[in-house]
Amino acid sequence: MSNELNHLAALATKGRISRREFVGRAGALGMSTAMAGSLLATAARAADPVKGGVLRAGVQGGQSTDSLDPALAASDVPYMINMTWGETLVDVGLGGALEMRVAEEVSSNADATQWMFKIRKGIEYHDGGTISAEDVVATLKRHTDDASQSGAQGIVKGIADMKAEGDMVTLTLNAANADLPFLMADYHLLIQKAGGVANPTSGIGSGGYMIVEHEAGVRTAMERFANYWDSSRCHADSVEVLSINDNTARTAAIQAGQIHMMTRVDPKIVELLAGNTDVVIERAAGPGHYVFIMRCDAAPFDNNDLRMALKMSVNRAELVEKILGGMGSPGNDFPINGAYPLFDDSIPQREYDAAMAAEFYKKSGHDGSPIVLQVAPSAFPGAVEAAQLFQASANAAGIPLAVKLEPDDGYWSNVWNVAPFCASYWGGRPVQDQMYSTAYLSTADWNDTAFKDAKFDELMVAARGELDQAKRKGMYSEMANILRDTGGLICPMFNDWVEGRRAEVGGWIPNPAGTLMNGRALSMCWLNA
Amino acid sequence: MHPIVKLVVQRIALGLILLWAVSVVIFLGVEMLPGDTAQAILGQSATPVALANLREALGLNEPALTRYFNWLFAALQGDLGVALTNGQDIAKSIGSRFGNTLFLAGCAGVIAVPLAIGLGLIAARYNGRWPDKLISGVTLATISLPEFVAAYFVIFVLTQVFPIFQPVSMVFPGMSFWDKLQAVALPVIVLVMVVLAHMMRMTRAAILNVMQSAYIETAVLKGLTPMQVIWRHALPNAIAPIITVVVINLAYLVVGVVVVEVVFSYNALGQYLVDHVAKRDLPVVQAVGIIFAAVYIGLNILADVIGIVTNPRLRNPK
Amino acid sequence: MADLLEFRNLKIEATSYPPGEPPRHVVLVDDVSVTVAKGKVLGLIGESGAGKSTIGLSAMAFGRGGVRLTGGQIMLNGRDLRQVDAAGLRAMRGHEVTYVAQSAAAAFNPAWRLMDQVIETCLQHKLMDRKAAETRAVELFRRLGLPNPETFGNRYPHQVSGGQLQRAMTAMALCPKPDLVIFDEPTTALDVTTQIEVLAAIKEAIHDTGVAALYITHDLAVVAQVADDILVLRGGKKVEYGSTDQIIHAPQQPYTKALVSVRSIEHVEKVFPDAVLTVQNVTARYRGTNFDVLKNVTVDVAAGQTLAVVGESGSGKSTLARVITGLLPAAQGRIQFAGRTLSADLAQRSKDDLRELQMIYQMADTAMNPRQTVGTIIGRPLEFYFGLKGEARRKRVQELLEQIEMGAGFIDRYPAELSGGQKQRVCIARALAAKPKVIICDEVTSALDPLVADGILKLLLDLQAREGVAYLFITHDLATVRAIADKIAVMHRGAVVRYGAKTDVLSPPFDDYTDLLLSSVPEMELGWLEGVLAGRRMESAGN
Amino acid sequence: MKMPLSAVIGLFMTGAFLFIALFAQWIAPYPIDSAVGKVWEGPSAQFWLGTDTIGRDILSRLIYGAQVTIFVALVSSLLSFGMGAFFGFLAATRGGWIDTGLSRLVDLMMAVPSLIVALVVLSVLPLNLIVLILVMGVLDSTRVFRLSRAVAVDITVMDYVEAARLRGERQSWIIFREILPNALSPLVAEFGLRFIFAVLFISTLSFLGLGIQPPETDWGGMVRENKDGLIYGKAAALMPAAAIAVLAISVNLVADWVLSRTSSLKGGRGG
Repeated sequence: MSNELNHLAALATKGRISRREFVGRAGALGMSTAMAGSLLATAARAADPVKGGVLRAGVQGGQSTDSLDPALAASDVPYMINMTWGETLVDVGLGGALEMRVAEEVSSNADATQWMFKIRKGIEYHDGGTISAEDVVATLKRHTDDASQSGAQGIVKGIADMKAEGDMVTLTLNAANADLPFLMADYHLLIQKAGGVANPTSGIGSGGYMIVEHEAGVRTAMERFANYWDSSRCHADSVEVLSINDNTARTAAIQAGQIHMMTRVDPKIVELLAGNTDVVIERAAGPGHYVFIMRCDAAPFDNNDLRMALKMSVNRAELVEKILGGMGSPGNDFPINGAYPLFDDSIPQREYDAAMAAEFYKKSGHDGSPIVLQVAPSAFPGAVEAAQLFQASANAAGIPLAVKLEPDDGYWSNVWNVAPFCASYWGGRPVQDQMYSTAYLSTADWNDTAFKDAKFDELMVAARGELDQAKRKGMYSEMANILRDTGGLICPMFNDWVEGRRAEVGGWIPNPAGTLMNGRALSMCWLNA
Repeated sequence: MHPIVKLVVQRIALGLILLWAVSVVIFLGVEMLPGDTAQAILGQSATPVALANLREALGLNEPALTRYFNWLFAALQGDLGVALTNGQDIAKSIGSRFGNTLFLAGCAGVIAVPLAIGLGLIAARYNGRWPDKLISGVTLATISLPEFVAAYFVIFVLTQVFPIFQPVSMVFPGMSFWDKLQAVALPVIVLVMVVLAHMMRMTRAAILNVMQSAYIETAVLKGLTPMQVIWRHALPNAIAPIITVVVINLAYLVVGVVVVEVVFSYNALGQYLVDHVAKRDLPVVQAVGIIFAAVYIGLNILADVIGIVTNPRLRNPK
Repeated sequence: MADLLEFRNLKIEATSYPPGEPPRHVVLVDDVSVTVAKGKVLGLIGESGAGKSTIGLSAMAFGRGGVRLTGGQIMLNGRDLRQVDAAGLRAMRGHEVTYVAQSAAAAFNPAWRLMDQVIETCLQHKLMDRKAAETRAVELFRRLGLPNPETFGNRYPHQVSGGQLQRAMTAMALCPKPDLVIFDEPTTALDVTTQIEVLAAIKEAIHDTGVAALYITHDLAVVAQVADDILVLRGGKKVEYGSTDQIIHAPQQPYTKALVSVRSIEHVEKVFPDAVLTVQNVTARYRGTNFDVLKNVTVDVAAGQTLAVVGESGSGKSTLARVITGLLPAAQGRIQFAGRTLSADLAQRSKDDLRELQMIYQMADTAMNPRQTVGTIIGRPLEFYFGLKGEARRKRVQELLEQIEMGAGFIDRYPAELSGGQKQRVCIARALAAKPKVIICDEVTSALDPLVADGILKLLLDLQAREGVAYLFITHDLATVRAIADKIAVMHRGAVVRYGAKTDVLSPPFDDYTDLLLSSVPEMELGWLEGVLAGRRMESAGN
Repeated sequence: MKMPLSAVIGLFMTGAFLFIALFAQWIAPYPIDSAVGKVWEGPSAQFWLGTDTIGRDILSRLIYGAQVTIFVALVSSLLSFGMGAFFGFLAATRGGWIDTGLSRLVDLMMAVPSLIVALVVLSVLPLNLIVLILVMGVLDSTRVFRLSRAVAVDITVMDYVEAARLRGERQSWIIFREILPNALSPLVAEFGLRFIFAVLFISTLSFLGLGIQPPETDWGGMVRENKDGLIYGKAAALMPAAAIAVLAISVNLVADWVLSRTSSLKGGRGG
């Protein structure tokens, strides 16, 4: 049995089978979900950690305008920095299991409307003092605040009441939410002293490393925090996050040994790197997906026939092959794949169909003027090429798709969520509910497709409180179909995390939940001599 | 007043006026950029109330003229304000970044200027012969490569094929001078390639131009060697045009190297400006714009002043 | 006594690259043989293109541009310079042979003090140490009559006058105690009154130091004062060689005879009462200055008459032309033209005002757009003033070309394809095309060789007789004035110091300046220089 | 007229590039945006220069890229020359406050780095060829202004210009008939250089994502598309880079030749 499990774990860590599949099959072998998760974790931990050294991560997406306020983190660099100096209540570990961090215990009432978190004792902040339940409540409150710009605002909004009693935090919800603990793993919700209200950008938390030097968009140097509570982590003496936006330079840097791990290896060069024994490519099939988003409230995308025409005219197989170098899977125009629990894999895969696209296009009565897709290279790796391939296949179906190149700089502020049709990227969320409520609920902050469907909203709220998993799965399936057939999302592919590490980096466990081991790579890896 | 002092004072005064005009132009330009600063900061989902509050807090509701003068007076006292995006003190951020910019430009300049002038002199000395053609050919090739191509090329050769240098060049306060020099080696090589040709060609042209003069013939007829002729008689009279082109290139090294900064992740002023342009962070754009303009104007004044001081007619009036 | 320098069958060639044509091979000097003995002065004389400068420089084995020594031998101190290597030539240049250029202002490096340049050869060839060299330079400055010889060397070239620079250049050439000095038109660029002083200084220095010299000039009268022997050159070939006395008094060859008796024009002055152009009490200054370059100038000229304005550089004679044309509006005074008052500013004048007042420039080269054909250059005023187009215009251009004694075949040529004299003729035709009442001629002959200049003057007089046009003739050359003027205005420092009919002006009693001017014009006789200088010394002693 | 070998090569190559640009549609073996092969194939009989990052034929894209690159560079250089030369000549011939005003304005424009201006302007204005050409043309015209003013100042003091002025000729005649023909040689040489800088500038803008919009491509954009392969020895990015360099060198050779002819016209001291 253990052999089979180990094999399964190896497959899962390499992304060959989904985590859901692994947990499912492990369950069939009689393992609990949590046990399966921890097994998965140990499977990758082959050797004993080596202490010392400087571990450097080269991360794409830093700007000199970046802030250390966890509420404002929106790209990989601040994400990576924050995850290293701060900690959340819980983490989503391998196998989708909840891993206890600041909280040491989570429980709920019967209908999942009230959740209790027991705060671990004696977790120290870098500048002294320990985490209290009040700090946790203050942190959550800061992100709920109406004036807050927190990316987690939507998550925390559903909480009607927060209470701190002793070492217990009790959250009372407006409506039932079976997934609430997963939401607490959101990377914005780092626990800060007094919620970080006074000085949100201090960069002081309870994580394993504390910031020594920080230059926004350039480099953040951190030192091991001597009083860190979790002795199983933080092996390197110090770690650095380097913001290296240029793909080529980043790749060159890891090959030259200037950095030990990097985000976003261009799939096209994976094959080229194969011969290099110094660099190991780490892949994990995650919930991240590359998308083209149409705003359903903006002409001409307010016409569902036109949306369908565009959806039919994407050659998904070609994109996966050419853009992802095969390192991913085709998408089905809703943001969920096998990486999520309760995914309905019976929904038929949408294929490229020029004839049908043409039919839809004709039906839409579009005037034939160019349909402009705005894209920048930083939308996702290969975005421009993907857009060009999309354009070619759409044009072949008689749809006048045009591609407009935008500068990288300012793309996320000026184009994304503004332009009616643009390329974008979603990193995914641990659970379906969170993904949907972040971007597809009518009232979601980041509803970048301006998708508004009452039935969809209703189903989502119902599913959230539904504890019967089979029923819940049925509801998610229905939602997926609504989005697939009427939404503004064109989701041609799910990408694997394709990341690089030096061969001497030990302790790497691919985690599909987020980039660089869900942000924990610096805390959990070490340097073999 | 000695005429030189008068001329120099005139130049500096003109430069200051120009700088002031630039500040107005930048202010107006930034003012005319579409997009609302408050909106840019708060993003799409901001509520109207929040926008109004922020505008008030940033003083965006004041008339443009008032804001300009507020900014001007603060800037004159060294207060450049804070970045709207992340609240950092602009003067402080710029301080370290500008230091890096100057460091990179300085390293490149220290290598490129003497090299270019030296090669220019040699090319002029062997005008039309093979050393001239070789130098011209090589520099022509370097001028014809876009910067980013040159950058990737040196990354490929000097970090992959021959792993001598590091491809990522960021520098930070804790580094020793030697470490910094090593870090910037690649961008310096690229920048030297980029500016070398222009200076070398202009040096050569300036020398050859002076070589047409009658006093060069006098020098030859005195029995001087060709290099003595160039060094003693041609170069002193070609100083002004050479300095001018050197200054143009030095200014370029300071203000025009965004691409190299991006490729090598070098944390200098150009990238800083580009990031903030994207976010419409006006105080930063304004501050950096002025600094760039000041560098350009200052270097030009320097060139003028050197031109004046080295001109014997102006130095020793009749 | 051994010959210092000997040219044996010298042949010099060059390749020229005329724009738009295949390269042309030219022989600059052909089969010239001549010797210079120690301490003797050989004069080389000829018009431009005669090859005299080329020969002079070949004595240092130096050729400008693409000039090559292709035949014969140049024996200097017993060795053939054509066989000497580059290092040997450098050792010879500036040591055995030195050079004095035509324009010392251009030949001195503006970046260095004079002293450093004067003693550079001594130091370069390690002939003496710096101190000894400076002492010698000061000594030479003194001997050449330079002011404050002790401190003169501390100045920069731009701080001293042209005449002083020419003397400093002579000092520079003499400083390393050479065997031979080449003087290449050393006084040509100077004003007459300066020329005589420099000439005397050079002559004295040659005499005192006993150096041999090659003295190159186009002015026979000048060379007659300094040379022992004269070689007359034309088109790179030897015309005549003999002692100075023989060449001046008994020339054998027709060409030499023509040179000796250049001024063949006899012009009797004519006086017309009615002035077509009157300049009344004109004062002018340049913008931004507070110095009057013209001071209360009053002159006039009648139709068909020539007014010569004579003066040295800086006298304001060219400024007068600029004021009359309106390029430099007068500060005070009036200009009457054909009975009407001309507006001071060019921009305010009517088309007829512009048409009837034409100008011809000294440098025909720069007065014509090199990118226009002769037909366009002459035709433009026809079109502009009279609206002539097409065939009519072409016909009229041909007529004008006939008038200036050039064939109609020139109509499609570019200025670069014309000789100096032809260029100036085209400029005259351009002025004539406008049917002007007055033509201002600004030093129109001074850039030309004497024989060519004569032709131009004759043409101008012919045209005047035919067209009745008045000339305002600006020149520094008194010979030209004698040849062409009806009236003369002598200008000095912005003011007219003597004004009247030609014979009156040129007849005694003279004012001091006119006297100086007239007595400084070299005359073609041996000992003229000494005579004049002796006369002046007596005068100053008498005062 | 003897032409140096370098100039012959330069002229030939420049001509070849122009030819390719003009007839791209007929020359290119494959369409510009069709993925016809595998990713980053090496050169083969089928794809002479290999394929690019998504399997398009590099040769075809280079050929189409030549069209865009040369067109944009040419038009923007023409624009900058039209503007720069006209105002430069105007400043030189008029002098006075027009000269002072224009010169100071140009000083002002040059004091702000052009790449920064381009970045700001292009990130705000709609990105299309016209805007791109206008921005590049206007930014570059300051340099042309300085040169043409300097050249024209030398020419305006010539007697033939004074003669034209004395004749009463109008400003336009003086600028276009007297000054322009004589300023042409240095301007043509400078045009070559500015054209090259325009090619490099547009490449840089495309590199920064502000240049040519897909599916059109220019060589700079192609370098960027393929640059990731560069450090693994994939030549795809080198092809367009080499094209830029070869075009630059060719035009430069021609410009050098024109310039040397000019200087020998006026600088020679003759025998």
